[in-house]
Amino acid sequence: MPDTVDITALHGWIREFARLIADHKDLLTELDAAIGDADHGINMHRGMSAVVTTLESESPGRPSEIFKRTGMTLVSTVGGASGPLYGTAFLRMSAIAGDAESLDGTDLAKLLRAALDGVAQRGKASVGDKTMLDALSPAVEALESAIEDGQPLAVALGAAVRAAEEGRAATIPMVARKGRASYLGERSAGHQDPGATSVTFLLAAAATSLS
Amino acid sequence: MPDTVDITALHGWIREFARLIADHKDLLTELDAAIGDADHGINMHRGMSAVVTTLESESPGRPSEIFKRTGMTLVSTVGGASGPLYGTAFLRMSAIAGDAESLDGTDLAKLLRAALDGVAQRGKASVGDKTMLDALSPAVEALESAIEDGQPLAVALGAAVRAAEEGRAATIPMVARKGRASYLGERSAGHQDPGATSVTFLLAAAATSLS
Amino acid sequence: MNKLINDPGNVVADALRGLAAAHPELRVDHEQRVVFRGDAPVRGKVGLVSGGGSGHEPLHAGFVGAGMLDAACAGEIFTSPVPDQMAAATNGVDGGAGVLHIVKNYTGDVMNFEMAAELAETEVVAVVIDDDVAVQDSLYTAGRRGVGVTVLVEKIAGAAAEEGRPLDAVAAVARKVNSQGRSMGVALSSCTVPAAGRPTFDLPDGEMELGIGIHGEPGRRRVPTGTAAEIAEMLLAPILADLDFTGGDGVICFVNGMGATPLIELYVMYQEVAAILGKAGVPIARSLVGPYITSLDMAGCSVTLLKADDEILRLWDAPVRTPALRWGV
Amino acid sequence: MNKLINDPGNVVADALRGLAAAHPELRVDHEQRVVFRGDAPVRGKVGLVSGGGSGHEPLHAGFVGAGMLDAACAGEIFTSPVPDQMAAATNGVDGGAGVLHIVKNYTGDVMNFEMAAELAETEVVAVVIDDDVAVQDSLYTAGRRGVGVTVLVEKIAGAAAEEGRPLDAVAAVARKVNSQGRSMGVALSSCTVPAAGRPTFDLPDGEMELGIGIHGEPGRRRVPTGTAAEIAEMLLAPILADLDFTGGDGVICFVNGMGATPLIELYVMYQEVAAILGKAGVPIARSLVGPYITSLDMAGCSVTLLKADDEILRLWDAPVRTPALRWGV
Ligand SMILES: Nc1ncnc2c1ncn2[C@@H]1O[C@H](COP(=O)(O)OP(=O)(O)O)[C@@H](O)[C@H]1O
Ligand SMILES: Nc1ncnc2c1ncn2[C@@H]1O[C@H](COP(=O)(O)OP(=O)(O)O)[C@@H](O)[C@H]1O
Ligand SMILES: [Mg+2]
Ligand SMILES: [Mg+2]
Ligand SMILES: [Mg+2]
Ligand SMILES: [Mg+2]
Repeated sequence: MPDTVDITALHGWIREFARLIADHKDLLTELDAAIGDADHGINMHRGMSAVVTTLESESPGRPSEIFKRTGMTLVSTVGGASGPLYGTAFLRMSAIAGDAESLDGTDLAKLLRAALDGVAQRGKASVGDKTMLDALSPAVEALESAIEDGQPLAVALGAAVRAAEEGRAATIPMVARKGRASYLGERSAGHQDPGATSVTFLLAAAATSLS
Repeated sequence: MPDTVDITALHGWIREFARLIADHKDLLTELDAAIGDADHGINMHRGMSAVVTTLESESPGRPSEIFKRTGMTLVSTVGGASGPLYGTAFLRMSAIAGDAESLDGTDLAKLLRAALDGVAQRGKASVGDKTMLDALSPAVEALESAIEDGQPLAVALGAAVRAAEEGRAATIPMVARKGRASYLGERSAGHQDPGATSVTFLLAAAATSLS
Repeated sequence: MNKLINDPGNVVADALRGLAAAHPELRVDHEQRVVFRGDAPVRGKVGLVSGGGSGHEPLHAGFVGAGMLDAACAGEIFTSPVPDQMAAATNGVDGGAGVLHIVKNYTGDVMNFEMAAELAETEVVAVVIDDDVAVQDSLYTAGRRGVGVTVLVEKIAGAAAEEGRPLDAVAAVARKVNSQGRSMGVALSSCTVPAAGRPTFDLPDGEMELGIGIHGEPGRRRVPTGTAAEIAEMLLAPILADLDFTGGDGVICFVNGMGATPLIELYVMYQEVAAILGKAGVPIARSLVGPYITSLDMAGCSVTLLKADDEILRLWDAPVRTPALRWGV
Repeated sequence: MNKLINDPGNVVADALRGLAAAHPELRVDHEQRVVFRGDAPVRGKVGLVSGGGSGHEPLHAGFVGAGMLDAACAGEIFTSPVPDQMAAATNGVDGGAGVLHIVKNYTGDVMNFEMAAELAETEVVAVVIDDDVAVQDSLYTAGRRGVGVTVLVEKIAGAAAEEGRPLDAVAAVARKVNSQGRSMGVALSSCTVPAAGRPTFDLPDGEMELGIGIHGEPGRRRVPTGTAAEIAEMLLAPILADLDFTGGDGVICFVNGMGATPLIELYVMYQEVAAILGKAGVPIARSLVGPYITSLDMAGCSVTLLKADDEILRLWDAPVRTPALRWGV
């Protein structure tokens, strides 16, 4: 049953996400400098470093626990817009994960759908507003339909990553309507959204670690 | 009697001094920038412009009056160190001039000696402290001895100017002990003193206008 | 980057230690980065909590004290604090009459304060400040930013709370001040975030950024620098176009320095602002001139007008005793 | 030069108009450029007059009011006012008990105040402030410059005058404060005099001018920039070497911003200064942190220590009500 995601794999996912954030900290900050306040990479790196430390010392044994610790740590350490948004995403995944010891593809799709809904609620943004939603939303849809079609998890996650990447690219011409970039009005067009970029790393980390 | 200085000549002296200051405003300010606060040219120009305006509108008819209006206007408009110093110099000349309608060489030497004493008292500086005294003092001495030797005023004033110029040059290697330049200690050496420069213009103006 | 700091990562912690040392009348929780009134919680009084990213000093911690805030949360430079901080502040100032959150309208601040309110153990009402006319306001955007009016709300709502008014009434005063206040700012130089180490934006000599945000967010447009009179006109025109300030009891006129602009220039600006208001028939009832909501080492200023009435003026004049604003006590 | 000004030649006049508009409790003689307490002259009280070149705001006009100065004379930027101004100020604050001149020790200031005293129609005593340890003091030089201690003298002598002490006693307090106070400053950037239009000195990135004067006069030496902790050490070492601050009733510790340095950095500095004083066994009795004696748009700070005793602390704590310092009233 290669499509079962156990707790070790989930630890790997979070660590891999932290690694991608660390590696691309400057990229994220530069993207944010263009249309925001030049801290997205710094914020996410501070948060994910704290998460890695927490998970190492506490080593949670259940999916719901690992997501809860991740979400709470992000809420407590990131601040700004991305702290509550990523925090809410992981806390919603934790709530959905319930007592499960491991997850399958269908579970994973449900979790990410809950994360997406949480981000949308918290941020009151819609697809097209030039936010992380523009990468996360198509990714979740791609994952859901691939799983529904009975695709193996690896294939389904691959499709999700591609959808996220396309969504990320689609943010470039958009005029921001939410977040700090919205102050720029028309001047926000022509720049890739930092949050859409970091959330694409979350999907990429899943594809690497969960299948 | 070419050696009699009348009121018209004295007006000419002040106007010529004002002209030299105006022409060398930037030089004086630059010299002050190096070892002071970059305002000597601005200060003297503000003051001498005001003096010219005052003399034009009031047209004082006696030597004591012209020096008094000049001194008081300088005191009231220049500020900084040079205001009280130049002001005192002219006010002392006014006091010595008494009721005289015109001046001869001996009078002029006495007046400038009084001016020198006034500056020294007011500023509590000595020759060698890198101030206007270093040009004014040798100039007064040269004037006195030339007049005592019976030289014509033109010759005597020429000697005074040359002495002032030498005194001015002598300030270059000096380490300042008075005024703002003294804060620099050893770093004040190698720069010509702004006040010694402006007072040399006062003597040069005399040589042009009084003989 | 010439700054009086140690490790760029420790600026906020170091500054809070300095604040605590210089102001023994305040209590600083260095763990949570919350600055409390020394006597918090005040029994029976509505607690006032604000906070936001650091770098805007004296806002907010400089406004903690009798007649103003009960606590301020300090985030990283230009980054909203986290809900844990706001929850700790909220619980720490809860005197039994509930707590007002004064939140500047930035996505991060709004969301973090929302989560804090969910975590807090007492009744919380939040008032969101959005006075910056440089930003287009609409239902479909993040809305206007909270800038200069924040200072006025903290003072005026603080006085209302000090009078013993209930939570709803204090919140209503805060909302009234926000609805009657407008601001606009200009940058003459960029700020430099210590951790970034270089200016947030390039501003060639001879140009200025009109409508700048307090985090160095770009403004409405870049224009050639002007005289103080011209700049005052550029700042006031959109403010006066947005709200009718005539009639009523005059305005509180607040000319704010961005951090690197000396007071002498602010007085020059104030004079031009006062002249324009005089011509526009807007009487000035009270004034405030100085650097109160700054943007690190940015040069520039902002102008805030608040349409006042009897109640607002009385609360403005009420005693206040904080590090940065102090009168009547 | 990005400044909020109109004609560079009118900066002082414009700023005085702004000050007058923002502070109706003061009376400004725009002709003579003298700022008076609204109720000057105060019958039977010693009058306090200070003044100097402009560009150091809030010094001196920001310290005019009850408990501090009765009048301040504003010179051109960085240029001493003229005797006419000081004489007008002196005559205007003469309440029959004589007038104290508080003079910063610069050749121009000293001479202009001397001439003013000769012109004035009342008894005048002058106290010359010379606290800057960056400058070598000797009988044969112009002596130390007057810097941060000026603010403390104006406050403390102001309180003594407000108490109704006679001229000699007020002068004695001022002299005591001057003799027990020491300062040292550092520049992280040059200032720009508006009329000059370019920085007074070149300071490459990564260097600072240690021992800077408040007019941008060069300091003791140019050194590589350091951390706040290192800078605090460089400023305090010569101060502590010059006077024994241990024993007694602690110090008033004043960390001053030069005009373009934001408050957050001053608090970082204060923290380091407090730490060094703690190690040196010098207790801090009172503190003051902020831009109070500035140098136009220069970045940097100065540290002033005043060895306090009971009398000084009581006078320091006494009520003061001025635009820039206000407490106890
Ligand atoms: N209302 C929102 N809904 C969803 N995502 C948002 C919203 N506002 C901002 N974001 C995301 O947050 C990112 C910025 O995060 P970050 O820079 O860490 O926070 P801040 O803007 O507070 O500095 C943006 O690129 C965007 O993707
Ligand atoms: N004590 C003094 N005695 C005589 N001359 C002095 C004294 N102090 C300064 N000066 C003269 O004044 C000049 C500077 O004048 P100025 O720049 O106008 O005043 P300030 O130094 O106040 O800016 C110096 O170059 C020096 O010649
Ligand atoms: Mg950001
Ligand atoms: Mg000078
Ligand atoms: Mg941010
Ligand atoms: Mg000068």
